[in-house]
Amino acid sequence: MKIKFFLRVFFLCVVSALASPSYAQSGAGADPRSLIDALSKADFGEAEKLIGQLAATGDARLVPALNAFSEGDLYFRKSDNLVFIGKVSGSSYELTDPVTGASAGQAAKNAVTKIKINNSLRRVIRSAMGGLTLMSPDRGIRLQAADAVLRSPSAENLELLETAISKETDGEVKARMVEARAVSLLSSDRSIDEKRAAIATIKNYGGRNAIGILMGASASLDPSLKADVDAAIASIESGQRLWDIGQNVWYGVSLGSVLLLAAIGLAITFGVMGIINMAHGEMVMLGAYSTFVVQQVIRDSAPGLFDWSLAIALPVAFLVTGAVGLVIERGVIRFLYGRPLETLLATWGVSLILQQTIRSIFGPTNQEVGNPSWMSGSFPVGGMTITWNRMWIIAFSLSIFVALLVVMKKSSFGLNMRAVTQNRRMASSMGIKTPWVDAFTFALGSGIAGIAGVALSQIDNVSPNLGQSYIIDSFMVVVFGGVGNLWGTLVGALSLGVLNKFLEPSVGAVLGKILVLVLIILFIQKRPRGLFALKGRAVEA
Amino acid sequence: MTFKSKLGGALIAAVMSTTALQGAFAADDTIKIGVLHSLSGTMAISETTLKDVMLMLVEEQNKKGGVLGKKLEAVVVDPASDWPLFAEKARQLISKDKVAAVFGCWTSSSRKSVLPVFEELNSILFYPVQYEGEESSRNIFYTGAAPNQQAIPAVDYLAKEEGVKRWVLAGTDYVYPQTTNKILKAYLMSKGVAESDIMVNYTPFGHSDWQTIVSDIKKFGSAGKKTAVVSTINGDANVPFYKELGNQGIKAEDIPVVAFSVGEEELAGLDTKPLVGHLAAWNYFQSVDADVNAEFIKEWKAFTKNDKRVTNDPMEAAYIGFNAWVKAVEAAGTTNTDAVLDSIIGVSVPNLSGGTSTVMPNHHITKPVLIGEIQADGQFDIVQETAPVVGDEWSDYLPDSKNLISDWRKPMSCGNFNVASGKCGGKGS
Amino acid sequence: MISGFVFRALEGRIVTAVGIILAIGILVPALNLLTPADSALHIPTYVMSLFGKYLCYALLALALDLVWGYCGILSLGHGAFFALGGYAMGMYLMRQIGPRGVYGNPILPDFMVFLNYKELPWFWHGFDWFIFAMAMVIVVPGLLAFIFGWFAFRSRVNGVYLSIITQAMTYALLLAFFRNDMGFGGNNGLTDFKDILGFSVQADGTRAVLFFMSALMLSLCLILASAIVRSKFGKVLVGVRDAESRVRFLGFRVENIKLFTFVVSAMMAGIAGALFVPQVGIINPGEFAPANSIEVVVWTAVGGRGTLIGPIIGAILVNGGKSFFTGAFPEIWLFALGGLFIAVTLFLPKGIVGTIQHGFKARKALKAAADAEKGRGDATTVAQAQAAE
Amino acid sequence: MNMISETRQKSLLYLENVSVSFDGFKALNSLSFVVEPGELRAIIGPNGAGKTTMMDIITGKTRPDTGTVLFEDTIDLTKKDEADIAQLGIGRKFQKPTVFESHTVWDNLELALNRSRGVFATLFYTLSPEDKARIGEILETIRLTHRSQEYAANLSHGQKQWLEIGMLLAQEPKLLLVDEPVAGMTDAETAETAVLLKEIAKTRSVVVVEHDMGFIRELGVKVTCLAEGSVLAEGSIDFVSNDPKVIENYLGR
Repeated sequence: MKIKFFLRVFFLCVVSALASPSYAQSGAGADPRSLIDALSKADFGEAEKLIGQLAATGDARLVPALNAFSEGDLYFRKSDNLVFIGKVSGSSYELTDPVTGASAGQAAKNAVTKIKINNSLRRVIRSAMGGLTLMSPDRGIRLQAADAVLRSPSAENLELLETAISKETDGEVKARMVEARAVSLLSSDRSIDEKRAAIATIKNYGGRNAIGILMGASASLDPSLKADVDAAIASIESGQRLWDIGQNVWYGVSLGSVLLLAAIGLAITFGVMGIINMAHGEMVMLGAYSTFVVQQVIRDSAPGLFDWSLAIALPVAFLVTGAVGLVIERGVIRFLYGRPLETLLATWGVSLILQQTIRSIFGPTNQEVGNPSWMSGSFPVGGMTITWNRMWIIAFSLSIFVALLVVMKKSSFGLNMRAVTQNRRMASSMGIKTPWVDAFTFALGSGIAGIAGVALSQIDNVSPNLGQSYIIDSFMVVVFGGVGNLWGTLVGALSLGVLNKFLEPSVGAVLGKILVLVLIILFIQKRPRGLFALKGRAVEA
Repeated sequence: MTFKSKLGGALIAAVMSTTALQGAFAADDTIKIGVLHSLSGTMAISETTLKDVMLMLVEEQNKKGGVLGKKLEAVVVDPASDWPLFAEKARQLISKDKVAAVFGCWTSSSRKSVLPVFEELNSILFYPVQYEGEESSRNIFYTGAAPNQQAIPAVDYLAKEEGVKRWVLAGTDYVYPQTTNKILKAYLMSKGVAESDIMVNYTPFGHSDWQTIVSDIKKFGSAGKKTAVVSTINGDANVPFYKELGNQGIKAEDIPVVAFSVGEEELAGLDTKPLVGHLAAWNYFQSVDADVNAEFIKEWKAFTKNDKRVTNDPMEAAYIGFNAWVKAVEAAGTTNTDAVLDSIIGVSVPNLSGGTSTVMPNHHITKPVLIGEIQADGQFDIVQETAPVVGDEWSDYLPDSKNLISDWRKPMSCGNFNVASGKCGGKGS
Repeated sequence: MISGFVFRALEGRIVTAVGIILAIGILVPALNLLTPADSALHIPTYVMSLFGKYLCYALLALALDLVWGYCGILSLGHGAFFALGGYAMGMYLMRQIGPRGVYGNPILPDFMVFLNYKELPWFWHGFDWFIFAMAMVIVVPGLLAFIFGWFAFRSRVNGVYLSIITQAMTYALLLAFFRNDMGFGGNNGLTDFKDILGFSVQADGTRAVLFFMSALMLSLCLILASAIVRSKFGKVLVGVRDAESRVRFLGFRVENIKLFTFVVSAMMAGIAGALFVPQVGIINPGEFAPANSIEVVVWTAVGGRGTLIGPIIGAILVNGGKSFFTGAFPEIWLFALGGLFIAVTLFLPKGIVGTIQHGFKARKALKAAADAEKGRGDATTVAQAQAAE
Repeated sequence: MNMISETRQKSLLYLENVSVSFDGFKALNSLSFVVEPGELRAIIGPNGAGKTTMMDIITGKTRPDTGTVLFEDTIDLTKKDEADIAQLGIGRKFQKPTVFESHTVWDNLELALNRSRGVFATLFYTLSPEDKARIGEILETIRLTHRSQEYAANLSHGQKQWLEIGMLLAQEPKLLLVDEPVAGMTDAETAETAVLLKEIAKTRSVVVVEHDMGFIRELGVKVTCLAEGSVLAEGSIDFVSNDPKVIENYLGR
């Protein structure tokens, strides 16, 4: 009985030794093809081991196969359990050999089965691929590989990294590799001194990730290193504190720029013209839907232009919403000048109609508006993370603001516009065609709301309800800043944004928002005409 | 007689005459069912689809010869995402249109609003959306998931397969997330997770600026322990949340997010490439490999005349509810509420994941729990499927409800029987 | 003094209107209870509860009209007062459930039980007592209106600024009541009521009484509103609307006038909310939604602001239309509703009742203009005569 | 100095060194100005001279940056608001006739009557025979008896001006500030208004701001000329209109 048990254990050890990396690495019969084929029957746990063995072959030819696996493009043929990389073509799959990359013909959809993958496997693959591509001749791939190893460190990659570092010539890649080596070293069985040096290296790199790495490693490290780890974490954290404040300001400015975008069209239709324009939000929505339509057309007819889709959508959205604005002004609002509160009712009706129109045409569900590549992802600035889309939105909203300011102050249209809103009768007796100035002013406000919609489609839902979620905030911004003052809208939007973001961490998002509303109410008591109020007798008249 | 009185009189007359007309022309060879889903307002985004599904199911059933030899007729009304209007419309469907059963509601608020109406007028509601549990009405069938049919298996999966040790419970500040998170917190702590390893965060409805929260999640996740986010964020707020996740570079391999309110419909509004690997837990995914599902998807695409329309979990729940009702009516031989309530318990109908779902005595149903990972094409890749689970209306992880059970079979006929005291609570008879 | 105040209110048209409302208040429940279900005269419970709801909305619109139509304060937050009144009533009804809740807890409402409340929050105390709850129905909205108005009117916030901060107020309350931590049941609100003063809220008899109460309160508030607008105070009110600074320079404290009206109006809205809740069976934060308050403005405008009967008719018509269209044309009813708002503002700027009254006034004005011609002639003669002196 | 303290003893309205500016523009520049009880005073000045701003300051609509404003020698008007000041007995007629257009002529006067103006007092107010008589009297004075039941909106421009003056009378003020009372009136109406104002001035002080020199000549009273926020000249109409500074600033243009 006992012997039988021993035998069984012995047997298991041998089998696992046979399959273990060290064995495979020694080169005896670790055929990559059979390892890959074994994936067809493996569960997640077994697949993880197989990937380890594949990585251990050091065979760079396997990279496409691993990549395909992590993308979910690896299939096995039901008839013979052979594994291939599959790409959909029509109703069947185009198969290629995972090792050689040679074409292996086609297979019907039901003749192959996808090999299941999950997050843990993807993590293992990332690390394995990192190891395999560390020596790639392509600098970009090496950098990616170093990143991959850094994000999923494993002691197995340590020697590989050291070899790679010794051969590396590019400074940035080398630095990344050194960092990755330090991180990998912490989980290895190297000496305490080496580990201490690694901790110092990580500390020098700093940032949130470094804290995570150190905290994660501290449990398994030798107790004598604990003091070093704690000191390193404390030093990184103290450096991070200022950056955190900076980050918060950035978030605030970015929220402010979104508010500015949403409100700036309203600053014209409501602020300058005095129309309580409840359909403003729907103009933003129409702009977002214009973006969607433009992207659809581009996807169908000229996919290469996708990165330009937003640039193309801008004038389209401006014209579409401007035209709709023109129609609304001519059809409804022009009968209501001098009756501001009634514009509220009529434009509320308009907003219901526009919402339902969009719902009838596009359906009630969200539409997908893609981010062009230059608006995806993020980059670090010191201890801060800046996302590209937020950065572009801030730049975009400020440039709209400046452009609008120039139109209002410098162009003859702007002059006419100000003349009409200040004294309609006088302007008309001076030969200004006031009805058209009104119409185009409203169209301008609507058009600007439309291009705001283009930008907002990048960060929010594109659904018929889009406008509703911005309308209240927009009114708050314009009123807070002072009706009729563009600068007020700018300062109002940014200060509400920053205020919101500074309240959020301490009281939570919900209470933060409530507090901001209460502060606006109190502020209006102090300054009943907003931040940038016009003073003097003219206001009362 | 002043203008006002004339007007008032005319209005009363108008309402009464429409009532009378409807009554007079209700043909005897049809059975009416009510469809109570918002077609406008904030919830239209989710609910309109379910209205379409119901119309499709009715059409299909009529092709098969209807029910009890009569044609079905769907009465569609729009409660406009307005909760009191739900109650009004429910009353209208039951007492004016005399429908045999109603399929509808999405939010818990709308269900809570119509519940007294259904109990008072003794009619039947099939509610097809996952919800927080803690309810069992004689007149309502809950074909969506209770927390134990969605949340707990999802957390189990993350703990086991991904080795998650640290949890962010992020939700919209309303009852479903609050309750689910309470249950999850109790569950996780019962599994030995320290309280400091659980972060709970709530945001307002329609929250669109996720920068701070996503970076907080990142911070919380950089404590060296494997971290996951359990998201009970409600519909509209998900798109900006996922966009922010993608942009701040939170990859599923690092901090996976498992969501209970994000399905194929929600993903249709998103570029899912940066989200590959994030998870959702449901009882159905469109990607389920089953003949019955393929058939359903084909019908749906044909019915909506749109090849891009997706299917999702609440649609399956509506499908199960509808078929269970049809089967129960045929077993009872009548649409009479009491008879159907008796005959429907124990009814088993095929679900879309290839198995069957049974209506249990607690008015919840059995369903398997599926965990899926988001794919680049907006579909889910199913990484785990459990055996069918019975919906648990009274959570075992809340101190006050763990002693309650519900059994609407005679003689107990009680929605909240307290096993400790041996008494039926306030409701029931 | 007081008798004069009330007597003035009972001007012909108001008497007729009150008569009609009370007649509806008695007839509808009577026809509902006393006639057999198949009788041609029978009013189904469904229609009665629908009308009960409209009556509450009518009262809310009347309340808004008092501040908007007569005092020129466009409140975009009146839904908040309505909802607060509703919550006060809802809290009473919740406490009446007692141990019949699903968890059988004699003190705590169900939602508190499953959200692990250990004891009743302080602000829930007293609501088991009907009189206290009813007092709160008017005190809470009144107090909020008082505090809000006291600050806002003193600082002379007016026009669109005031409208926007009232909107901010209701929006802030919406967010606050959504929070579960507030202790008001979060987004699900308060529901599943059992009985009121010992009578089941679902019994036909109770519904009939509630319906009658709605008609009665609407009548009483109509009389009160009429008494206010027909008193000298009411004339000052219209003065504030039309020429605020003139009123100020005549020595009136405009802020007190506005404050009083705002508070009275908020209390009326609270009463409307309190009657609404037992009839529809639920109160939740959705009632605070800014869009709801805007809708009230729309009802008032459609019916005719600055008239007392207009908002009542507007509320009933628009909501009746909404009930009908959402059932009959669920897919396109928003077009109809949106179109109605545009049409009313463009073609009936004074609203339905306002336009009809204007018709009368126009006829009177024609006559008056003729007189005026004559009058001016007189004045000129006098002036000339004096100048000649 | 001595003179000033002497005038202080018996002045009804006393302004000293009053300055106010809006966004850097000095609307009033150390303006000093005194009105005696029972005096009828005319003020002239070009546009932007600060006439209306001065009235705003007296009636509490605008707060001065610096300076003293006293009523009946003791009451500091800068500490009071419009309603207080009106109740003290200062009435004001606006440049543009401001009456309650959706009220009848009668109601306009009823509102203006100097009775308790509290919320509850007005709620329960009933018209007493004395009040009726008083309104009737004023109607006679402003020659609108035959139109008393008409809406003010239907009055002619001149009649609105009179109605507004009538409302001020009903207010029973000690001091009446009248801003351009004859703007847009026919000659006959202008003449009649002059008669009316003189009549009123018998029982109280009146300050008239006016552009119409003919009208001021007709009033025949002491004239103050304002320019750029301070007093340029003061005296009889002939004295003022011959002052070279005044001619340069105002009349000459």
